[in-house]
Amino acid sequence: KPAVGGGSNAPRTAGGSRLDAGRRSPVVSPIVRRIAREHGFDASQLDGSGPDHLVMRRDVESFISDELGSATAPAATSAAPLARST
Amino acid sequence: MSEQNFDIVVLGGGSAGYAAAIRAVELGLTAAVIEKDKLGGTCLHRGCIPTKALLHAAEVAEVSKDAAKYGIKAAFDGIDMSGVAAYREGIVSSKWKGLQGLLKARGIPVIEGEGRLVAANAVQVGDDRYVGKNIVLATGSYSKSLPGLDIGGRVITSEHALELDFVPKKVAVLGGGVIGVEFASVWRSFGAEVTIIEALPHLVPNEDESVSKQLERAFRKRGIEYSLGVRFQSVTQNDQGVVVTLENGQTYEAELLLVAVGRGPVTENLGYEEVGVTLDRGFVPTNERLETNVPGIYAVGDIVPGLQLAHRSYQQGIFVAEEIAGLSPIIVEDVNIPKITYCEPEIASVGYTEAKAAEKFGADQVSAFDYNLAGNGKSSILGTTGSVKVVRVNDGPIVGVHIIAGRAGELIAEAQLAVNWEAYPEDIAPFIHAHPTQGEAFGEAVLKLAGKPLHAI
Amino acid sequence: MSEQNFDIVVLGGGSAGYAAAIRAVELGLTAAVIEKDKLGGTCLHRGCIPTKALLHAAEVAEVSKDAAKYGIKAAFDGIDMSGVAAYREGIVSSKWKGLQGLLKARGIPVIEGEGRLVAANAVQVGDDRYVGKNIVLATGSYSKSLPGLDIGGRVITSEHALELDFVPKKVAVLGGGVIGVEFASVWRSFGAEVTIIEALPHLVPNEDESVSKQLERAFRKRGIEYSLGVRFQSVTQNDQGVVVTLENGQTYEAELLLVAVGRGPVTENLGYEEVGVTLDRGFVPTNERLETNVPGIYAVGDIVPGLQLAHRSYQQGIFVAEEIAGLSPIIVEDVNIPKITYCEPEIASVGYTEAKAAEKFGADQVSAFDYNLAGNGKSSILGTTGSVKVVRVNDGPIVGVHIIAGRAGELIAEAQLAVNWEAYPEDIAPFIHAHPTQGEAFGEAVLKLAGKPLHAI
Ligand SMILES: Cc1cc2nc3c(=O)[nH]c(=O)nc-3n(C[C@H](O)[C@H](O)[C@H](O)COP(=O)(O)OP(=O)(O)OC[C@H]3O[C@@H](n4cnc5c(N)ncnc54)[C@H](O)[C@@H]3O)c2cc1C
Ligand SMILES: Cc1cc2nc3c(=O)[nH]c(=O)nc-3n(C[C@H](O)[C@H](O)[C@H](O)COP(=O)(O)OP(=O)(O)OC[C@H]3O[C@@H](n4cnc5c(N)ncnc54)[C@H](O)[C@@H]3O)c2cc1C
Repeated sequence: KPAVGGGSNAPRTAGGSRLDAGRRSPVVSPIVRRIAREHGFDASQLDGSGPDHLVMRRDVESFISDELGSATAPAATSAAPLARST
Repeated sequence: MSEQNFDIVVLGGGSAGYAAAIRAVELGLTAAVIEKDKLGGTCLHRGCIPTKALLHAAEVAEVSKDAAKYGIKAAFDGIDMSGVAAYREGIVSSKWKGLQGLLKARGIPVIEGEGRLVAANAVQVGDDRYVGKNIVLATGSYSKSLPGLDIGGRVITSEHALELDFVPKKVAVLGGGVIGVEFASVWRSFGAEVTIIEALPHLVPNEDESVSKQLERAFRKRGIEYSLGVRFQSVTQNDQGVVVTLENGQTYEAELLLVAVGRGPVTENLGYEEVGVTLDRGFVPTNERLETNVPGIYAVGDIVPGLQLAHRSYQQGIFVAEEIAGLSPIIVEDVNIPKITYCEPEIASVGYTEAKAAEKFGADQVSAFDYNLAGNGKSSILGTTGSVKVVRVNDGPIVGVHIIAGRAGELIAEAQLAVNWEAYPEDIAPFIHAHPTQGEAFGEAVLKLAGKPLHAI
Repeated sequence: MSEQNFDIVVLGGGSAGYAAAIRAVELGLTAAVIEKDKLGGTCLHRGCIPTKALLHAAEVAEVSKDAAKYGIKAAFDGIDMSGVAAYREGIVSSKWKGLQGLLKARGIPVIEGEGRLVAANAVQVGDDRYVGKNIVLATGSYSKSLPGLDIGGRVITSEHALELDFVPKKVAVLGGGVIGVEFASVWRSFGAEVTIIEALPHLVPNEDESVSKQLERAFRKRGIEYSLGVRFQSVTQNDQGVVVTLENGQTYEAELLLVAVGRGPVTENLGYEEVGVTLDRGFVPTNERLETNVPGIYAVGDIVPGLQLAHRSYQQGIFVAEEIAGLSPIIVEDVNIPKITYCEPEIASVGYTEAKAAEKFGADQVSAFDYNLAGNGKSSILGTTGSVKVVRVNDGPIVGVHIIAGRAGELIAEAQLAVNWEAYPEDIAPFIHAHPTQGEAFGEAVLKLAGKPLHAI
């Protein structure tokens, strides 16, 4: 069994993390970042359930369903992919 | 007797070691690399690069033999092993030169000599002592054998196999893992009769079973023989060749026996245990941030239990430098690291096999679709067959991708991002792959899993 | 005189049309496809597939010629054009059979015959009327010429060029875009002398300028001649060949002239204007949801202004079916659709060129890094050179990727995801590409843009 790792894709419960404006959790998936952005918050303000607080998709999705009371669709079907004006 | 001080002293200048040093100096740290042989290590000199040169020569041979199928008149006339060697050596030496230049430009001293860990913060090379605020162990691996199976004469390892100046008429390969099937593939293309002996029930036993089975079929068609599920017992050799005996009494005669049963860690007699570093069957266990049980001593690359791959070594080297610099890099689990086997047809995979995904997430929680390349235009044009299997969690992310096909290796990059970024098939579906590419097969499998197949039912 | 009713009537059975029909029936709608020639259209019968077969035959020829470099003894002995034709036709006919089976299995009627739009909700074929709640126009494109340049005799288009049963000794190609450079590349590999005539200052003028320049260098090395920046004036032909004259008086003699100056929309005399569909220089303008000015009439594929690519056609076909079904699919802008040019070396790109990105985001807001494949092990092994350029917005996403190299086509799939998902280089950086692959070059460029180059300075 490799020394690194901890089953990041497992549907572990994400545990009701709240937004914290002072927090800077790591986010590495642009999809995860976008789902959060489309729901009006910054994913890095969640306390991620991945290794080292990495914000996983499940964290964003459970925040949305628990706190915002809406279901998430896969990111791409929810909106046009870009508003590319910087 | 001199002493020099660095932020990081790296023992071993292979993929893992030099990557750590490069990243360290980028972050403003000082680093030195201690290397007893050649910078670049196994991968550059005895591993990835020279084997892939042989495999490309094998591909050229196959293309030449098959040219008429495509309307090209070409007469294949055998292998010129000195030409193959010149090509292989040319690639290795130019990459080696480039790598040396890279470290030089970065101002990283590469200390020639055999190092020994003499304290939790020091490596000794001859009379000289290199003291580091942190130590990175990166001493790599060597070709293992089995108990009672002596390497020598006609019983060889991959190091020797790489440098053979002739094509054996008949060769036996012990081990149907990556290295075994790659050499089997090369030798077959070069005209040898090849038999692979694998104790487990399948070739490439770490891959998804459907991939193993397809490889077995493809190898059988290519005339590569194999024995599966029966263990090796013994080998004898004389002037004429070797005789390999399996536990069931079956024997195989050949000119040579390649032993490709795995790679062991290079950790013996290097002072590791004396300084207090715990070893586990020779490997160096670490925490998930690659630190050993001795604070300040890290381990990277093939000596760390898990996948033995050059890009994992790079990743771990970079990770450790960033960790020491306080950057808290993210962890990439072994399962999410892509693996390529460069035999013909190639195999590429990332994430969980279908069986492992079912185990992990529950069989009723996962779906898989295996897109047959018979439906893929570009693969037909290339004359290759195979499939792309995508495994998803239902209403969840893609957790595994398993490909077998000529040129499959390049197709795994996209899958690596999908798996590591937790993409759902629905996220990828709107972005139709360029036509005609082999990558479309991944697209078709994904479309199917998203409930909207295009060129599939 | 019969009348049949469907949810969707699709006029034209090319990539765009059949994709719309397939997606429609998946969504529970009824659909029919009207096709006057062969299901599959340009791409399958006269475009993507047969050209890529020729290009692969060309690759086989090159490999055979170069075999000695890799230590393989092979004597190249010319091209057997009837063998090439058999190979090409074999691929096309097997894909055609597969496609017919696919629509049949889906229960989609394919009506043979020339259709004409006769009402906002009806297409007429002979005596039969096909009424649709929605109509999808998908009549595709044809090879254009220039004013005063007549096709015929030794002045040919790609349709004719595909089917040539000989290799011309000397050939002129008018147009240095995708189709022109692909045929130039094939013919050169088959032994012809080739000259490309392009009015714009560069070959493949829609690509990043650095890619165009590298292609020009590579073509020059291959002995492909070209004239850039001077316009075609006239051509004369006789029994011996053609003489092409440019506006500056320069003349070129050749056996044949291939006219590859673009593709025009097939929209004339099909009833479009009579029913009120607005045309713009023959193309069918639509809103961003692909509906024409007539409600209920949609247009997809090459007749819609923009990129003319098979996978854009698939995407638009799927999009329109989903739109009609009320699914509100996401829009993919043309700039984010990958493009591949399959000449040798191949070109693949997605997103903005460096120049366009500078225009759009401000020159000081973008950074680019062009990783030279001289540093990429797998490319050296394959004997190919080139580069991978990645363009990012500073502190922002990757907005363009531009690749030139042998086998570049497969490398764009990953870039397509990165660009469409607005990935930052920092998002990709932790996931080190499998070694040794050509895809590592994209990884290296990304690492550099993330401020942490590995095999680069
Ligand atoms: C035949 C073969 C093919 C392979 N193909 C691939 C492939 O295609 N893709 C892939 O990803 N991986 C491949 N691998 C695996 C890859 O080569 C290894 O994973 C990688 O080289 C591990 O890197 P490392 O830095 O941990 O160790 P190594 O590359 O083994 O480097 C360790 C270095 O440490 C030096 N060293 C050891 N002890 C000392 C000491 N006491 N003092 C000083 N220096 C010391 C050694 O000389 C060596 O240079 C292949 C391996 C083999 C054998
Ligand atoms: C030489 C060449 C190479 C190409 N290579 C590539 C490539 O590698 N990759 C790529 O992505 N693209 C490539 N293309 C472009 C690609 O072929 C087109 O983008 C694609 O075929 C467009 O699809 P479509 O459905 O819009 O039109 P088409 O494929 O042209 O299909 C239109 C169909 O409508 C039918 N039709 C027209 N009028 C009527 C009517 N009145 N009644 C009934 N049927 C009618 C036609 O017979 C035809 O079958 C290439 C094109 C050419 C010419």
